[in-house]
Amino acid sequence: MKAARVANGARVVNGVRALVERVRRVARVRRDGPVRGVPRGSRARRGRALGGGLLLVPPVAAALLGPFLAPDPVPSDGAPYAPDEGPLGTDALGRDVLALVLRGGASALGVACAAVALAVVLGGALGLAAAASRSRRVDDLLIRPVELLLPLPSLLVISLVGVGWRGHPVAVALAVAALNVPAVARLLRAAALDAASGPVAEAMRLQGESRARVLFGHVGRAVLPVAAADAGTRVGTAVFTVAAANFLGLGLDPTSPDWGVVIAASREALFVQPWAVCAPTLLLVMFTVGANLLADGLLGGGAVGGARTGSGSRTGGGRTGGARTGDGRTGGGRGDGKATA
Amino acid sequence: MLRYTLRRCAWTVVQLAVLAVVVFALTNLLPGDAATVDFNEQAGLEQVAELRAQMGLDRPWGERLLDWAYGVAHGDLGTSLVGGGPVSGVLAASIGVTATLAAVTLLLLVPLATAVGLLTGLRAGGRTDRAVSAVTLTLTSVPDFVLALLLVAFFSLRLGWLPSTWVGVDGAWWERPELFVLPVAVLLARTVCTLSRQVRAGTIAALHSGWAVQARRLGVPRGRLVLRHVLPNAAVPGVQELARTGDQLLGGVLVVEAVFAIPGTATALVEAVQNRDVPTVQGLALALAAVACLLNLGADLVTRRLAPRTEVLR
Amino acid sequence: MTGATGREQPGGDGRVGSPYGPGPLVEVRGLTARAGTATLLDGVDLTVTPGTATALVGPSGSGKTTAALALLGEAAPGVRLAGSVRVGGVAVVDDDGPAAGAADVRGRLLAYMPQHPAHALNPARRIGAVLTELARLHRPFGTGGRSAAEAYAAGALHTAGLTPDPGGKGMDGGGEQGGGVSAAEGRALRRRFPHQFSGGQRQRVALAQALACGPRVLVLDEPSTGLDTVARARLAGQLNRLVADGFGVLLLSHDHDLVRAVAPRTVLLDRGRVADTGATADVLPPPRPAPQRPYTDRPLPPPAAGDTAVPALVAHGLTAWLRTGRRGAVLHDVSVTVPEGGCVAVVGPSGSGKTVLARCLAGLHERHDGRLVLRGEPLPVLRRRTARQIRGVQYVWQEVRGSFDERRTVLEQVARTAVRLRGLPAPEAAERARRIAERLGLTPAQLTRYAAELSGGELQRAALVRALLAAPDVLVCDEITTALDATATALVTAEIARLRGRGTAVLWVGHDLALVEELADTVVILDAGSVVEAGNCRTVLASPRSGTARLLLRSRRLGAEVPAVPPEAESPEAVPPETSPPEVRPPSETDSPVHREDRPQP
Amino acid sequence: ESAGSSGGTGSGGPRRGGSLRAAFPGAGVKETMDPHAQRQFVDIARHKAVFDKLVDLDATLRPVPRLARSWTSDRTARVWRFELREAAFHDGHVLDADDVLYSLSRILSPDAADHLAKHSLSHIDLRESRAVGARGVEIALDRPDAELPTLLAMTGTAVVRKGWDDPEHPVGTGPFRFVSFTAGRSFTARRFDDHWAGAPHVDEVRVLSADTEARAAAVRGGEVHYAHELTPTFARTVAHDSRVRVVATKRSGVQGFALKTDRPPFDDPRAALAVKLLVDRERLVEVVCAGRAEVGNDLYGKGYAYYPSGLEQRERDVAEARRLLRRTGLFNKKVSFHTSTAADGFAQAAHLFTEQAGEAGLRVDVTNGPPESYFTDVLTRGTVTNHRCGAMPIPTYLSERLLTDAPQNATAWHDRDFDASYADARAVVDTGDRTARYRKVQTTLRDRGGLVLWAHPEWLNAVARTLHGVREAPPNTVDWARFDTVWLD
Ligand SMILES: Nc1ncnc2c1ncn2[C@@H]1O[C@H](COP(=O)(O)OP(=O)(O)OP(=O)(O)O)[C@@H](O)[C@H]1O
Ligand SMILES: Nc1ncnc2c1ncn2[C@@H]1O[C@H](COP(=O)(O)OP(=O)(O)OP(=O)(O)O)[C@@H](O)[C@H]1O
Ligand SMILES: [Mg+2]
Ligand SMILES: [Mg+2]
Repeated sequence: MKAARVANGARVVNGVRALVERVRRVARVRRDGPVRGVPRGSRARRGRALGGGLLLVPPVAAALLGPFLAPDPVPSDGAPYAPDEGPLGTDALGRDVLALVLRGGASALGVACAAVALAVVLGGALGLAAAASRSRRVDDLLIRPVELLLPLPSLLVISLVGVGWRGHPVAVALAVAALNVPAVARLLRAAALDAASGPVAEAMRLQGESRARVLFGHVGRAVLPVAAADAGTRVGTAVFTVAAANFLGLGLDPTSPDWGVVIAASREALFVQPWAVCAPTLLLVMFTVGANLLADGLLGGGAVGGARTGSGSRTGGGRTGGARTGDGRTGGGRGDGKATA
Repeated sequence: MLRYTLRRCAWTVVQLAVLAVVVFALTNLLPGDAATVDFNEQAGLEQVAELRAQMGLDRPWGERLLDWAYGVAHGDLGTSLVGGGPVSGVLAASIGVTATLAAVTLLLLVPLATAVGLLTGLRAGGRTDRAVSAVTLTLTSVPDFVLALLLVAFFSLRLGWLPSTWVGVDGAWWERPELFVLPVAVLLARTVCTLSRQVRAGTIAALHSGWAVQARRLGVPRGRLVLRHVLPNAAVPGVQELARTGDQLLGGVLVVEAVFAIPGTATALVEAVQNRDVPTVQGLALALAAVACLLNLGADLVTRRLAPRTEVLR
Repeated sequence: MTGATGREQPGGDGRVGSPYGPGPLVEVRGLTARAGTATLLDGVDLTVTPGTATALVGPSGSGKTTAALALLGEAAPGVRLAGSVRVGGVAVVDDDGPAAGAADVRGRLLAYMPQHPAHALNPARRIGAVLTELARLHRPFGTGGRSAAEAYAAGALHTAGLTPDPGGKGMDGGGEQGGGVSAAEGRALRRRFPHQFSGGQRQRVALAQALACGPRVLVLDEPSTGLDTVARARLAGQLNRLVADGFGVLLLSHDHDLVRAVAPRTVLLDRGRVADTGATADVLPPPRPAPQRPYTDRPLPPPAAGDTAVPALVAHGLTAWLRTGRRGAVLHDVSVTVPEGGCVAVVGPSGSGKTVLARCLAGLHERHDGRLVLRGEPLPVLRRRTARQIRGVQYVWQEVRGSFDERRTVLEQVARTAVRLRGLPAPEAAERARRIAERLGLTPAQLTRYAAELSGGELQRAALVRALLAAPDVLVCDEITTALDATATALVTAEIARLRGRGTAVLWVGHDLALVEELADTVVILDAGSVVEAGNCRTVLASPRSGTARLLLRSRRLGAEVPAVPPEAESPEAVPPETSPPEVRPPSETDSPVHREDRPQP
Repeated sequence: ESAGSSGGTGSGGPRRGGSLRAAFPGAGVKETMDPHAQRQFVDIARHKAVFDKLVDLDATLRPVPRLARSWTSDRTARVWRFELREAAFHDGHVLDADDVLYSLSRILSPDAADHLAKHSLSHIDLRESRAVGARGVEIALDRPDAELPTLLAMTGTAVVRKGWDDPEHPVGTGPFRFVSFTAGRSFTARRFDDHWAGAPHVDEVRVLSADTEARAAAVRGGEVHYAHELTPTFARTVAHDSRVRVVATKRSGVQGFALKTDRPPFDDPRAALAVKLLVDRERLVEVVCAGRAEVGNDLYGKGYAYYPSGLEQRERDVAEARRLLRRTGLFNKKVSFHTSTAADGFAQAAHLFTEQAGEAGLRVDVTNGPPESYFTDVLTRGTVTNHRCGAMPIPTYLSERLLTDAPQNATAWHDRDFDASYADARAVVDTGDRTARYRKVQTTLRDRGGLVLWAHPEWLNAVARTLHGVREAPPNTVDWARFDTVWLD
C-alpha cells in the first residue's frame, strides 16, 4: 500500500514540476517580449509585477491543474498524520496531503475569489453609485439597507448557509460575498466621494457620458488602488471565513479537501504532521502575497501620476545625503503620468 | 454636521429595529431550537417537547418577537432561554473583556498600521515596500488559529514567558497585562494588513497630487508633509476600514477568544447561536450592532471632515 | 506689519544680506529642458536679485512655467533639465539635472505660486492651518509662537488680498467702509477649506501660502488670473511693496499691464529661448490704447435688442445656495437672458458669484431656485437633462486643470464630447477635435499628451475644444482666456465670433473689461450674488451707474498709472515697513473702499 | 476497586495542600450548579466535588456504596432498603433519610423538565417510600427493578439537603465546600475537612471550562493540572513532553454506526448484517481513534459487568457482505448517512464508511447536519448515523437506547419481544440468572439489531507531572474526575 502511495506522490510531484517549468517558460517569454502599453521607465514595476506573478504560479497551478493530477476522492489509505508517507505526509484520514492540496485549491480559491469578486462588484457598484448620486435620498437608499448587513454576526449567516445548503460552494460564496458587500460598499463610497464630487466627474457628465462610464471609467479608476488593496486582503480572509465556519463545525463537510478546511481540520496536528497545515497555508500565503504584489505592480506606485511635478518627491525632505536623485532623468517610474497599465 | 449626525442617528434606530427582526428571523431559521439543543444526547423527543413548552418556544414567533420588543423598549433585554439569567448579565459579563481587548488592539493598531502604511506608501514599489507588504500580507493569510498555536508554542510552551491561555483567570484580568500580549499580537497580525494597505493606497494617491507637490515646493519637510498633508487625505479609506475593524474586534474575534479561552462577546454570541438561545442572540447582536453603527457613524463623520468637498454634493 | 515679510521677526533680517550677498539671489545660466526630442527650454539665462521684480513673459507654451519650476529644481514628468540654476549660492540644477541641494532652497529662499492654484491646495485642510504651519516652518517664532504665527498667516492672507468675505455685502454695499473686519471674521476666513472659495480667491490663497513661507524670492505664475480689476490693482500695489521690502519677485504673466506696473525688467521667452531681455518698456509692445479692437475686424453683431432676438437661454429669478436646506445663499434673484447668437458678459468682483451662476446654467449647481429656459423649454439640472439639452448648454471651466482626468490623454477626453453628444464615431470625433484645436493654436501632438504635460494656456484651450465639440446652443465661458497671450486670445475670440455667427449664444465670464467690451453685447454686473447693473455693454462700460461697475472700471487701466519702482531701491532693511514710501502704492488703492485698510492689526 | 493507580510515580505518599486546577470542555451558560439538572462533564465534575450520591459506579460499572453503606431488596426487587452512613453536610447537618427522600422528590418534580434522572427513576413510588430508623431509608417501586442501585448511581442523582433549592449556594456532603461559580468559566471549592471518607489532600479545587485548544495549551503551559478529554493527536504531540502525561482509560465507551431498523433497507436484518460485515473495524480504529481503541464486536460495554464474553469477534467479510447486499437488493443502491461534527471523528468515520461501503458495492450519500442538535436529529433523520456512547452500565444502555420507548433509540429498534425479555431480565433478583438473560438479549441485538459498534476508544486525559493519584477510570464512574484522592507536588 505504501509503495503505491509513494508512486502516486511521485507522479503528482512530476506533474507539478512539469507545470512549473511550463509556466516559467511562458513567464520568460513575457518578460523578454515587449509589453504593450507600459510606458518606458517602468521596467522596475514590471519586475515587481512579475515577482508577484511568479508567487501566484504554484497556488493557481495547483488550483487549476491539481484536479487533473490527483484522484477524486483522495483515497484514505495511509496512517493518520504520518509525516513520512508520501512527499507531504498524510492528514487525519490518512490521505495524501499533496493530493489533497492539489484537489482543494479549486474550491478554496474559487469560492474565495468568486465571493470577493462578487462583493467587490456589487459593493463597488453600490458604493460608487451612492458616492456619485447627487441626491441624499438616493445615497441613503443605496447604502443604508446594505449597512444593515454590516453588524449582522457573520457567523449567523454562515451557519445558516452551512446548515441550509449543506455548505454548497455556491451558497458559501454567496454568503461570504453578502458578508463583504457592505464593507466594500462603504469603503468605496467613502473613497469615491471626493472623486465623484470633483470637476472631472462633472466634466464627464457635461459631455453626456453615461452614469456607468463616469462611475467605472473615472470614479472607479480613481478608487482602484483602494479597491485593489481591499480586495487583495479580503481573498485571504474569505478563505478563512469558510475555514472558521468549519472551525465551528457549521455543517460544512470537514473531510473536504478545501484548503481552508484542511488547515482548520489539521491544526491540532501542527506539531505532529506540520505539512498538513503548512502546505495549504503556504499556498494560500503565496496566493495572497502574490496577488497583492501583482496588483501593486500593475497599478504602479504612482498610478495617479499627479502633478506635472510629481518628480519632486524624490529629492523632497532633504534626506538625500548628497546622492543625486535623478528627478527628471529617469523619467521616474512613479511620477509618470501615463502610468496606467 | 449636527443635522447630519442627528439624521444618521435616526437612521441607526431604524436600522437596529430592522436588524432585530432580521436576527430573530435568522436565528429562528436555524435548524433546531433551544430545547433540542439543550437536550442533545441527553433525552428523547418527549422530554424535548416538554422542555420546549417550559421555555415557551411553542408560542407563535410573532408573539415572542413582540414580547421581546416590548421588553427592549422598556430597557429589558430579556431572559436567556438556556441559563435562565438575564441577557444583560451575559452581555455585561462578556463585554468588558472584549472591549478592553479591542481597545488595546486598536490603540496599538492605529499607529502601527499608519506607520506601516505610510512607510510602504512612501517607498511604494521599493524593496522596503515589498518586504513589509509581504510580511503583513503573510500575517493576514496565515489563519489566526495557526498563528495563535505557533505563538503559544513558542512564547508560552517553549520560552514560558507568557500565559498560554486565560483558563482560570476569573476576575481581575485587568491586573494582568501579560494575558493580553498573545491575543493582541494575533489580532494585530490579522488587522494590521488591511488597514495599512488602505493607508498605503491612500498615501500613494495623495503623495502625487498637486497639493502635495506644492507643499513640497514650499519646503514642507518630508515627515511633516506625510503626517500633516498626506495623511488626512490618505486616511479616508483607512478610517472606514478602522471602523470595520473596530466592530469586528468587538464582535468577531471568535477564533482568538476560543483559542485563548477569553470569555468575550464573540464566544457568548456563538454559544448563544449554538444554543439557539434567541433572546441572548438578539440582545448581543443588537448591542454589537449598535456599537457597529456608532463606529460607522463616527467613520462617516470623520470622512466628511477629511473630504470636505463632499458637502457641495449633498 | 507689511504683509508677510517677516521683518519684525528676529532672525528674519540675518539672511537678507549675508551669506548670499547683495548679488543676484537666483542665477540661471544656459538652462535647457528637453522632453523626448522636443526642446522646451534652450539656453535660458535669468537672474533675480532681491528688491527687484523681474517679469518672464512669452506666448502660451513658451516655457515660462517650465523655467520657473526649474528654479526649484523640478521638472514635469518626462522632462530633463540641464544647465545651471543657483539659488542663494546653492546649485539647484546642474548639467545632470536637479541637484540634491534643491530641497534646501524650496520655501526658505524661493517660494513658488503655481499656475493652477485650485490644484495645489490641500482639500482636506483649512487654509489657516496650512498658512500657520508654513509660517512656523521657515522661521522661529519663539514663545507664543502659535499666535504669532497665526498673526503672520493672517498678514500673508491680507497681503495676498484676501479679506474676509464681503458676507453678502458687495463692493457697493459699503459695509466695510467703516473700518476693518473683525478678528472673528478673519478667523472664520482662515477656517475655510479651499473648496469654499471662488477661483480668484483660491488664487490669492495660493499666493498667501507662498508669502507665508517668508522667502527671499517669490516666483509667481500668473498671479492675476481670476482677479477683478480692483483686486489686480491691489495685487500690483502689494507686489511693489514686497519688492520695496527686499523681496525678489519673478513674475510670470500674460498680463502686460501688470508686468508694466510691477516689473522694471522683463525677459521675453519665445519657444524656449530668451528672445529679449531688458527694461520692460523696451521688451513689451507698447500698451494698447484704450478701447480698441485688435483681435477681429468682424462687424459687431447687431446690438442685442432683447425683444427682437430670440432668447437662447433665459435664467429667471435665480437664487442659489451652497448648502442644503437653503442655507448659505450666493445668488439672489439673478435673471439673465442670452439671445441666440448674442454674447452676454457677466462681470463682477472676485467671489461675487459668477462661477455659481455659470454652473447653475450648466446644471452643475443643483441647489438653486428659479427658472431656466433653453429655447423655450424648461431646463432642468444636469442629471435630468436629455442628451440634446446637455449638448445645448456647454460650460468651460474656470479652473481648467482640475477638470481634466490624469489618466487619459487630453485628446481622448476632449473627443468624447462629440462621440457622446453628437454620435460621431471615435476617429471622426478625434479628427474634429484636432481641427478645432488647430484653429485655437494647439498642435495635434499637444493634444495627445496628458494634462500634466500641457501648459496652462494650452490646457485652457483644450477645455474650450471639449465644449465646442458639442456644437452647443449656449456656451458658458468662465474666464477662459486668463492664461492666454494676446495671440491665443485672438484665436479664441475669433472662434467665439465664428460660433456666434452660427447662432450660438455665449455667456462670457471675465475680468478683462477690454475683452468684455469687445465681445459682449450685453453686460451683467454681479456683486455679492445680486445683479447690480445690466444693460448694453458699451453703455454700461461708458457710463456705469452702479458703484461696483464704477469701481471696476476705475481700476481697469493699471500699468499706465503706476510708476515703476527704480531697479535698485534702497537697501530693504533701511526702510522699515511703516515708513514705506507712499509712492510705491498704486494710487487706485487709496480710492478702493475694499482695500482701504492696508495695515492689518497685528 | 478501580483499575489501579497510574499516579504512582514514586514521589512518595500523598502531600497535603495546594490548589488544583482542572479544565473541562465548557458549556457556557448551560452550566449549572443544580446537581439534578447536570448533563455536561464539567457539571458532573463540579457536582462531584460538592455532592455525593447514594451509590456510585466502579470501573466495571458495578454499583459501589457511597452515602449508602449497603442496600438490600425484597425478593421481588420492588422495595429497596438503603443503610446510610454518617455523613455531614457542609453546613453541619448530618445526613438522614429525609434528605434522601427530599432529593428523590426533587429529582422527580413534575415541572422540572431538565431533571434527567426523572425518566429513569420514574418508577419510584415516593408515597410508599419512607425513612426506616435513624439511618435507613426504604424506597418502593411501581414495578420490580433489580438495577435500582445502578440507577441511583447515574448522573443527576446527588443527595441534597432537605429543603435545599438554591443552585447559587450548593450545600452537599461532598469532599469540597462550595466557594464560587461562574457558568462557562470557573468553579472554586475548598477542602471539607469533615468529609465522611476523610479530608481531601488538596486545599482547593478549581474546575474550569475551556475549549479543546485552550485545554491542550493550558495543561502544556502549566496553567492547569488536569485537562479532561483530549484527542489522540494531542497525546502524540505531548508524547515526549516532560511536563505532561496522558492518562488513558481503556474501553471507556463506544463508537459506532446506527442503522435505522424501522425502515428500508435495514428493517431487513440481513441488510444490517451486510453492513456489519463490510466495515473495516481495524481501519476505523486506526484512523478515527488513531489506534487508541479496542475493536468492537457490535456489543456495548466491553469489560463492564454483564458483557457477554466468549462471542467471536466479527471480522470483515466483503464477499459475504456483497452477497447479502445482492440478496436484499441493496447492491449498488444508495443509503443516506447523516453525520455531523458533533463529536470528534464522526465525519471522518462517515468518510471511511463511504469508502468501505463502496468496496462492497453499497453507495453512501453523506449529509452534514448541525452538531448542536445532532443527537436529537438522528432520532428521526438519516438511514445511517454516527453513534457514540460514554460509559454506563449495560442495562442502562439497553433501556435508554434500545427499548421501543427509549428516549434515545437511535436505531429505531422496535421489538416487543426484545422489550419483554429485557424487562424480565431486569426484574430478576438473582445475579447469575439475570446475567444469563442479559446475555441473550444482547446476542439477539448483535445479530439482528442496527448497531454497528466498531470501537471502544480510550478516554484520554492529560495530567501535569506534578499531579499524582489520578486513576484510569471511565467517565461517570467513582474515580473519574475525582479530586479528593489526588495530590500535588
Ligand atoms: N512632458 C512633456 N512632454 C512634452 N512637452 C511638454 C511636457 N511638459 C510640457 N511640455 C510642453 O512644454 C511647453 C512649455 O510649457 P510651459 O508650461 O512651460 O508653458 P508656459 O509658458 O507656462 O505656458 P502658459 O502660459 O500657457 O502656461 C508647452 O508647449 C508644453 O506643451
Ligand atoms: N462651499 C462653500 N462654502 C462657503 N462659501 C463658498 C463655497 N463655495 C463658494 N463660496 C463662496 O461663494 C462665493 C461665490 O463664488 P464664485 O465661485 O461664484 O465666485 P466668482 O464670482 O466666480 O469669483 P472668481 O472671479 O474669483 O472666480 C464666493 O464668495 C465664495 O467664497
Ligand atoms: Mg504656464
Ligand atoms: Mg469664478
